[in-house]
Amino acid sequence: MAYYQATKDPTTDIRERTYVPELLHGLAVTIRHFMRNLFFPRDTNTDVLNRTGTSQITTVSYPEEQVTYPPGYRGLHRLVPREDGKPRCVACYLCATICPAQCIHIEAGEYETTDASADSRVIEKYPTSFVIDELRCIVCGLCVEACPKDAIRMDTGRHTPSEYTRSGFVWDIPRLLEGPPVNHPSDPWLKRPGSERPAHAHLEKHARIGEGLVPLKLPRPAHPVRTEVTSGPVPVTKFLRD
Amino acid sequence: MNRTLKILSVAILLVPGVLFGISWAQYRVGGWLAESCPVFHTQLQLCDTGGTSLAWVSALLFHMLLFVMVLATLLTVAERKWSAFTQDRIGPERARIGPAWMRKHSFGGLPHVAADALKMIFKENTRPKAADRDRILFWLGPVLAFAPVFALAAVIPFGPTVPVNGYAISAQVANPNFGLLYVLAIASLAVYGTSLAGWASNSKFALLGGVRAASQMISYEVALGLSLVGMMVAFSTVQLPVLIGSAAAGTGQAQYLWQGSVLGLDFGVPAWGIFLQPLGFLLFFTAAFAETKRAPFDVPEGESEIIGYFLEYSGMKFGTFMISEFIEVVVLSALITAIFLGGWHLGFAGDVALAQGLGKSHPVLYGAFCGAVFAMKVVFLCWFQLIVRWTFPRFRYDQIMTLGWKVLLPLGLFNLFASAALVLLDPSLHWLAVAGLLEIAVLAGLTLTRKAPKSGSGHEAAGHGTPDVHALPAAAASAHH
Amino acid sequence: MSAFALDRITKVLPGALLDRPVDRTGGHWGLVRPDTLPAVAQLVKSDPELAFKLFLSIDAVDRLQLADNTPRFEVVYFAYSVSRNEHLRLKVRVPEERPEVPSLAHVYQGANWWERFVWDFYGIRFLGHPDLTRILMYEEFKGHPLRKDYPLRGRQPLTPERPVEDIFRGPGTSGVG
Amino acid sequence: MADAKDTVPQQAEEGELEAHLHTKRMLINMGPSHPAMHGTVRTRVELEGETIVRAIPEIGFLHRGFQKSCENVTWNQCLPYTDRLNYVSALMNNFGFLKAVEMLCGITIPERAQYIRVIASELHRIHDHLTCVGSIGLELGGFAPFLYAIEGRELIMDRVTELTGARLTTSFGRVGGLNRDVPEGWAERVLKTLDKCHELIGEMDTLLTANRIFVDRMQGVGVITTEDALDFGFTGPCLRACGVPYDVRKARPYWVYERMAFDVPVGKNGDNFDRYLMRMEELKQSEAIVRQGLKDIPPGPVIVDDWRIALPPKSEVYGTIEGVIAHFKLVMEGVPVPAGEVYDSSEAANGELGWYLVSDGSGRPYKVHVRAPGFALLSGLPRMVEGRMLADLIPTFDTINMIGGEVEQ
Amino acid sequence: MSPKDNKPSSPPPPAAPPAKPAPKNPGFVTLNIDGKEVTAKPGTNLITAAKTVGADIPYYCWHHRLSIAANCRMCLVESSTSPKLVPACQTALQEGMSIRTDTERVAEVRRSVMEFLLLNHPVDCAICDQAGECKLEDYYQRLDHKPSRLEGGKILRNKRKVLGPLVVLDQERCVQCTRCVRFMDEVAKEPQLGMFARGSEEYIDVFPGQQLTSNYSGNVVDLCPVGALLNRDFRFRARSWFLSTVASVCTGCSRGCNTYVDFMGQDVYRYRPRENDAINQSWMCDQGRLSYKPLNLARVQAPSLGRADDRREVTAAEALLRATAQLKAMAGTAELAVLVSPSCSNEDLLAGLTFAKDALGVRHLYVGGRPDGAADALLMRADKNPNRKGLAWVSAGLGLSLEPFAALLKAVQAGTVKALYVLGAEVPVDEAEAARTLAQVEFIAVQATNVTPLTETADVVLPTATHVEDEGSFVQEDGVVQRVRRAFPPRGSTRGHWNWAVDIMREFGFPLTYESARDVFRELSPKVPELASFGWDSEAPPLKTQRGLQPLATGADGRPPGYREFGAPRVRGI
Repeated sequence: MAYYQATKDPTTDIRERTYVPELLHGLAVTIRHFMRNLFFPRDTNTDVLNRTGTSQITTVSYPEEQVTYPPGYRGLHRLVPREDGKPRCVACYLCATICPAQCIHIEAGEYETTDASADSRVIEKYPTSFVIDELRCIVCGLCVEACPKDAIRMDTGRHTPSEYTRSGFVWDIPRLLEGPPVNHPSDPWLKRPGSERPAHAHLEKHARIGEGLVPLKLPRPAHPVRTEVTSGPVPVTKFLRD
Repeated sequence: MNRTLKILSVAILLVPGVLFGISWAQYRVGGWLAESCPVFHTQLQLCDTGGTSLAWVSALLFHMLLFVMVLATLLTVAERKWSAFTQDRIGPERARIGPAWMRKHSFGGLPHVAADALKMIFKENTRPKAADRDRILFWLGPVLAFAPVFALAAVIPFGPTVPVNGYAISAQVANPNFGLLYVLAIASLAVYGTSLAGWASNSKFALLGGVRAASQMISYEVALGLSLVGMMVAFSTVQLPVLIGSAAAGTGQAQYLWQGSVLGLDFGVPAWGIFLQPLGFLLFFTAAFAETKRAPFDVPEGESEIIGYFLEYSGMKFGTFMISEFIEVVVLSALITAIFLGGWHLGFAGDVALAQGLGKSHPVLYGAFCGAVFAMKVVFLCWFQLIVRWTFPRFRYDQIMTLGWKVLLPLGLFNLFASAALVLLDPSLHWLAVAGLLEIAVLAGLTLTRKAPKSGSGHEAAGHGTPDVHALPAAAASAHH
Repeated sequence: MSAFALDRITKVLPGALLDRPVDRTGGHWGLVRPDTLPAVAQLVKSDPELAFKLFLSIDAVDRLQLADNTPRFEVVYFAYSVSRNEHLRLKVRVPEERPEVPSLAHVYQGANWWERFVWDFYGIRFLGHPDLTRILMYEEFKGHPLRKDYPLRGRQPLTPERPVEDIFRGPGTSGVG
Repeated sequence: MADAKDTVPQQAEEGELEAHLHTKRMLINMGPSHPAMHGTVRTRVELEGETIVRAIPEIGFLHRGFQKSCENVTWNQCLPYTDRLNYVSALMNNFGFLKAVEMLCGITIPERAQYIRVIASELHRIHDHLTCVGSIGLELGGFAPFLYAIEGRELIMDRVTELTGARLTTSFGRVGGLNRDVPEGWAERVLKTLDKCHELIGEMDTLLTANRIFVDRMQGVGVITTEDALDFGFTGPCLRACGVPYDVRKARPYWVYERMAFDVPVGKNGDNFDRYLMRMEELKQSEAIVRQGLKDIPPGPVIVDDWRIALPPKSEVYGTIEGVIAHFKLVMEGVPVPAGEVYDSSEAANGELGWYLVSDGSGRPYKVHVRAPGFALLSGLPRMVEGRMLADLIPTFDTINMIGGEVEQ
Repeated sequence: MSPKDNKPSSPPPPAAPPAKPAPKNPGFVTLNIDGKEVTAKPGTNLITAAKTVGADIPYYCWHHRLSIAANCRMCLVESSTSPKLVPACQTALQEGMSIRTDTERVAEVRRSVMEFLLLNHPVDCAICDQAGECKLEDYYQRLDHKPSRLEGGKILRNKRKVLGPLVVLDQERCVQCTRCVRFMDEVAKEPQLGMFARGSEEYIDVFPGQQLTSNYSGNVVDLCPVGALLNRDFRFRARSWFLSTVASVCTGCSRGCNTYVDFMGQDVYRYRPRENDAINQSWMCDQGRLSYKPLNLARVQAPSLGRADDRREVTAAEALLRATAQLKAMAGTAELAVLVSPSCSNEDLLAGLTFAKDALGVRHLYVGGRPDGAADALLMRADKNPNRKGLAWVSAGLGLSLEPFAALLKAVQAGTVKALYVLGAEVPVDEAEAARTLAQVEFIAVQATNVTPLTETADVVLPTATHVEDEGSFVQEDGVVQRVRRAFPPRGSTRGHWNWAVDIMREFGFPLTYESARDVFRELSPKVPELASFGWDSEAPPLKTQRGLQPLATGADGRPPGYREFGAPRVRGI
């Protein structure tokens, strides 16, 4: 039987009927909290779950104390630079396509053939304008997932700072471009003559935000479901594809 | 630990010290006033009206304006801070004052008092257009809510009457011989403020609040009065100083019902109201809560239902409502202290000896000590009221009426008759005390024996495969195969 | 999705079911003749063997852009039977010109709001509904927004819109980009 | 004319005098901005004294065109919209929607994903019930239980943040599974959170369940009969409070609910107190489910290995043309859900969350109907409060736990 | 429906060649595709035949208007006539043959072919303009969708080879289908492209020393199934899946090639040829391809009054009042002349000429229009006006005679014309010079789409919508009436020519109720016998014309998806 009768009538009890005893029990709870929180100093660890100590105060005094967001937290966008300082973005518009809030506006441009830097840069397309209206953004993270170039990420661990005007929330390339440069071995500009050819295109590692390394994907048999024989709880480990 | 020590030292040294100081200053100033204006003075007579000399001005200054007002003001912050502690929060701590080194400390949120006051005063004082017709009544609302409550404090003795410079100086603004009747009479005036506010705002929500307030306060007047009659009967007086009595003389609540002595200090069961009239105490406490319109009796406000009778008020007008609520808390705490908790008496540990020794040799010090004891009891009761307010949900309007008329009133009558009978039977109050202690014991017994939690704890109790099908309604049980 | 209920309907009310297809996911549903709908609803609710007492919802589908799009509208009813542990999906198809369906508000009280919802969003009238008014859109709204021919960004400034001074309308208009 | 002018005020005065003799009903507007009206619902209440004669909920203040929006985006892009239906238990909305889409696609998601969905759903059920129970306490004037509930809720939110990357609007899961696996050390933290929640729930229990004032406010208030509840389409705790044992998790078990040992509480009276008790009991049951789930969760993939449905791993997208093509097709066109229709439901915190989806074979939904439990609950509200007192409206409104987002779509 | 008499029980039918059976349907070939019987004319391509029974055979190199190369191997199917798989494009239909396109073997081969084609394909979807309409993407997702097994690098080639003024080549993306080479050889008859090298080093290029300068070079971009050949004009300006499409005709010359108009917001991004066997087959010329630019640029957007420095923008009502006042004064006199352009649509002409005849009382019209230009044998015509035939029909139907533009100039110089009403500001001579001459006229009212010297000298300018902003019809040189569809709402305060004409007529006191071009056509076309029989609604191209992705419907405000708050995207680089 999967259902059970859970209703009850506390007023059948004399303690309940006479109001006071159960009220005193309630008071005991609050007074206990009061005394603990009054007399014992607060643990200022911003990770509330890991606080120790007798005080039970869970407030985090922002802005003096700031919670650090877990890895994979969807924060403010950033454009990932490559080694020459330009954004990795190639203006493919996938982020603008998948954005449910339609907050991304891109305009594409082409490097001139006469541009000296164009010789080694096979990606002749680049964003002349890449604008995110952070007021429209709903922080769903779909753009990060949709990017085929690892060019946009939301791993800044920050929120959009406040502004006085609406147009201040419109982030363009100079504001968005931050963080260390990132290169993947398969990047086209690394594959041209004059640059080293990757020994094995599959060996590159890329961490999806919050996920860790995604291992090499090769034709493989169906995954056998491993069963752990243990009495204790099986730790939730990362996704392992054998 | 640092924090614990700090708080304990504040609680043990600073607060009693300040209270002691206020009391001491009141006696001294009262003595000085009586001395400098002897015209008003008739004769030295203990336990008589204190108003015959100018010393009442001193009581007004120190007890009403300084103690009651300041305590009420502090309670506005204390309410937030203390509720924060019961709810695992920090509470107000952002208002900072003074030089850089002081700004590091929040001082327990105390600067918020100033910040709030400033805010209230300088906030825009709006009046809804609909309230234009009754602008005088609209203005009168907060005044009438504030004044009677504040005036209640006039008859409360904040300490014993002691001889200073040869004049009997009491810690009471006035000691009319109708004593408690004054309290009941004036307290019932406060209802005008709230109902006027509700009506003059010309707002439906405010009107509902005003009407609720009026009926609630009027209903609980009865229980409030009735619950005190037992004490009046027991001590045959309506005057508060008499009710409190004198330790030296062994009168009033200062007397011991059963006396004992340990290490030269006398211990025993004092004739405090709470021992004689626990039921009366509960009734009075409940009714007093209803009078203050605070949770669980905050139906006139009911901020999640109708927001309250002061819905349309802003600025200091709203502030007046707020402060009058806290004054009510203080005054009612003081009344309970005086009537049920033995007033300024410690009730044990050499109370009598102290009165006979120190009271004779340094009457002002003794008076100040008693004043501090009284004030500490008041502060404790204020704290208790605040905790109660933040623990309980509120009643419904009709439940309040039911409670008032169908529970408190019969209980009050029963208490009165029973007490009167016991007093008649034994004027030494022992039987009354026995009955009272029995009541307390029953209550404690009920509280300490907890019912084992019924099946509730889900899975284990529900049990795999031990279905309680029969408990399900027939339709439901048949619906499920 | 209850095939049993459809059988029962066919048996008790012959002619009430126009069609009873099975969808790709294995769900049975019945296409009900509009005028017999209240009778069918009453049957499935009160028949002790069916007891589709739990009324779930109503919605409509504008089939304008589907391959088979006549009649244009399809009102879909969902109910559940606790005793049978089955869902029931009934549909009524109505043409664009006379989008009228008998109301079920007197059979299932819960139908009241859902029918208002369908009226609001599809413009399908429920005959005999006690108070067929808009429920989510405002009274002054023109049109029925979930119809496929209602434009996605059709704006209805029937009340004057408050101008917002510094609203950002894209690069080039406010000095950005 | 002059005469008429003179007589008018006189009549008015008489009328005013007369008015004292007549009583008339007072119409007050609860909401749309009212402390106790969750979301922005407006309830027009006709009062006779303090008794509610008529209560008419008016909704639509939060209408955002959910269906219309969904019809114009790809299936996966609907997820952020589903977040915002019931924003207190967004994950259950995400997963409920995905479950229906997966049923329409005819795919089964990997076992690990099923476990994570169950765990996350139950976490959010705790989250939702804590919010509901806490706010019942709050709106009855008991602030402490509310903040205890919020404290537990906050911890769950932190865990959800670690899992999904967002506190409230999770947008978690994708058609075919999940977009990412649980982070390292998450299980231990969840267990710790549950311990803390357990303690807090116990305290709330002491503060509320045994409190005579609270019981008086809740018992026998907001009663709805079993027949009416079924008729209005009540589901979830509100229906079970009337004694009807219907829980989608038991009636049609999905994911791995079959393997979980848990029971579903059923009430009897259909009043506020039973609804409250259902939630308190379910809190405990959900906790048990989460613990079991964390114990039994198998390793493995979290999303189906089919590039027509799930995005390829990023290394494939960056490095191979096959990956990038699949990626592009999925992003541009969405998951090509086969043409057809499906009604599928899951047990959300407030009841049966039903989805009626119609696909025309393209990457975008043709029709997304959401059967939000709150809609039915709110439509039954007048039946529960009419004839009761104004103050009863508040706890009743709380116990049905209507969420504006899902009601108003 | 069709009787399944000889349903094969197993996929590979018996290999023994049966005796040639008698044709089941004399004059047709009857064969069996995927178990369904197909009856086709002899010579029908198997791919086409299979499509009729819903068997979608993939292909790259085959094109129904080009010779068969059968080199992509994508269309391999199982045939009862051969033990091996046969390319569907090259297999002649035989009576009684049985074709299977849905077996595991076929699927496996298709998958293998896809894998081969993708072996050296660069990871370019992100930058490739073809993404979204690329056959590699379509077929990969449909037929393969398996991870890559390639280890090691890919062959690198020239990524950006500019072939000519309109076409750029990315040799890495090429799948060597040779469609472009065959097109240049067979259709354009200008063999400028060729295949070079052998094996996996094979690549497409122009012949040494040449450029892809053909006037039909744009068609190789359309033909290219992948992103190897790209249009330099369109390159990087928009993603194909953002573009909405509507069926229209090219207004570049009197040939009236059928087109698709790809637009986003209120900007047209490109024309693509639309299949029409009678007129343009599958092609269009580069000149026509680029003739969309005036739809975006130098448009007259608001009504204005006054010449030169006095010019000011006014409301439509004000401009109408002014035009009415001036024209009414001279209506019916010989001093009032009407200049009409053969670029206007039939509806514009119907309404405009009715106005000229009934309200202005003119008996003959002066014909403006664009001057003649280059022509060739394939599609391009010397007459650059799309509707000269329509003008002839309409004017004849209304009983108006046509006079050449030179006559107008002469009359103006003679001073006999005091007021001029212009329906379409194109003139067949040098525009500046014509404008100087016409400036002598006292009052000029112009309905114009674009800013020209004539609009600069006009007293009243009424901004006019283009053919993509309104429904309408054009008559092609051979007398074929063709409908165009409205893509987006008119820009600014522009309205159709017919709309202005109807409005002025209302000002003149004619009680007209036309609300749309459809109304105009329905009410006025009976006067024109050639148009009367045209099914305005029935002959309209379907609204849903986009292949592949259907972008979101454009809202009433005309703003496209992805750009909701950013306003209409600006078209760059034109």
